Amino acid sequence: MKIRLLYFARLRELFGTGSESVDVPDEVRTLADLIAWLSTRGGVWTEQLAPGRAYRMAVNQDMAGLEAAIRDNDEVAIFPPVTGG
Amino acid sequence: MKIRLLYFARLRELFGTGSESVDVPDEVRTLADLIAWLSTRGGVWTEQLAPGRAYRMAVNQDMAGLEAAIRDNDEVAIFPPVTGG
Amino acid sequence: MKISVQTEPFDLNAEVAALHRDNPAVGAVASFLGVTRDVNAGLGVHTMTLEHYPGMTERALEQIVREAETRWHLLGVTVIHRVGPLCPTDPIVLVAVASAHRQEAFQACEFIMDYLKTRAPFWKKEVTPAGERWVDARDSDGTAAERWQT
Amino acid sequence: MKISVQTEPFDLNAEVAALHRDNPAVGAVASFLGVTRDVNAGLGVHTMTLEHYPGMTERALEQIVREAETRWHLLGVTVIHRVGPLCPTDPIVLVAVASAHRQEAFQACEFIMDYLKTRAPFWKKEVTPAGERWVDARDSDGTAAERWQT
Repeated sequence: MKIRLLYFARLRELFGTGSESVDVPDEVRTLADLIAWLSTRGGVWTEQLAPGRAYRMAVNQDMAGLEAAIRDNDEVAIFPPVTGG
Repeated sequence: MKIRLLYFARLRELFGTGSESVDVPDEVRTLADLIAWLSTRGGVWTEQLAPGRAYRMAVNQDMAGLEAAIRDNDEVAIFPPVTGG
Repeated sequence: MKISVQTEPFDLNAEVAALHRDNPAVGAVASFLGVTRDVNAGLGVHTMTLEHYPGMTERALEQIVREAETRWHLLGVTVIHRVGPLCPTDPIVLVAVASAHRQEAFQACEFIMDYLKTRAPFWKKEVTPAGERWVDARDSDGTAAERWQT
Repeated sequence: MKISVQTEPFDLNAEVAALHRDNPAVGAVASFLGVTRDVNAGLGVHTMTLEHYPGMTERALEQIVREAETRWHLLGVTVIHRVGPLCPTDPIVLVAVASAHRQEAFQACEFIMDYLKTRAPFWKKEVTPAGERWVDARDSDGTAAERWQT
């Protein structure tokens, strides 16, 4: 399954990229699975996505929780809590 | 005791004047006394200042209740509930 | 604090800019613009005339703003109320409040409007196809002002 | 509804006038202007950069306004949020809400700001004498948004 990943703000800077297209293993079916999979990359990935870290996610431009399902071609974004206004 | 009386809006129109200087009798010491005294004029005065009628008063440009004292040279205003904004 | 009772229109841009342009501590400006409606209790309003009590009106507005300043930390307040003849869609009143954060600005702005509606001596007269009539005070304005008395 | 995410400044007069000029049913326009402060948690801010998520940001703002429209009877809403580099005293965000009466306009304006602060994907980065830093989300913004969940 291919998905497009987007990172913003502090996470974009720490991960060193704003977007990537990834081919995730079959067992990655939810955002929780995706986070677990990304965490295996080590370094800033493991550190920034560790339990207790404050980040938010969106699937296809709608805010979503860890339980949300992801499907082929989805756009998944990971970013810090928002600070606009 | 001399006081200056001001009327606004509907009351100004009904009383046919916006202001007058009056010499009130010695027994007029509060706004309640003044209202009772003005009511003896009959006609619109009695009618508009009757108990239960909605009007407001100010003494020297501060909102005041019926119990408020009035003194020589005071400016006393009687007007309908306000409708600005 | 700027308080003005005037017949002339006002410039929203200029008034709001004056509240934050020279004060980099300002993070929020909440403002309220009251506009003449053409429908009030079902009658088409052609024009409106605003009467006030010169002297007391300015004094009452100043007292309302001072009261707001004791309740919230404000960095600037402007109240402009027009009097005289007005047409539908004409702005009547502007209340603009500057503060560091939005909650204070919003609350103070709403507080000032609620008190202005019940304590500042202004009276509206509508000129409708059915003739002239003085606008009656709305009970809901009394209720709105009472909620701050806690 | 007008939603705009833009780098350019906006004209408060034009935006507010557009909400009431052609609609004589409008009696109230509540607006909020967010302004770049030079002091945030004690550090002098020289400039600020706003990042957003193109596409989702506009979508989130639209959803917030639609939610407000289900809660109150509104006659027009404008939300403009700037992105890119900003200096102290520069306006960042405008939320303007038109309605027949002031309570609806005030509440909807405050509701939209509270939700915008927690749900619209914008991120602020401050450039201070001590270097750059991403602004942390304030707990009070989460609390402000939660009060509408009743």
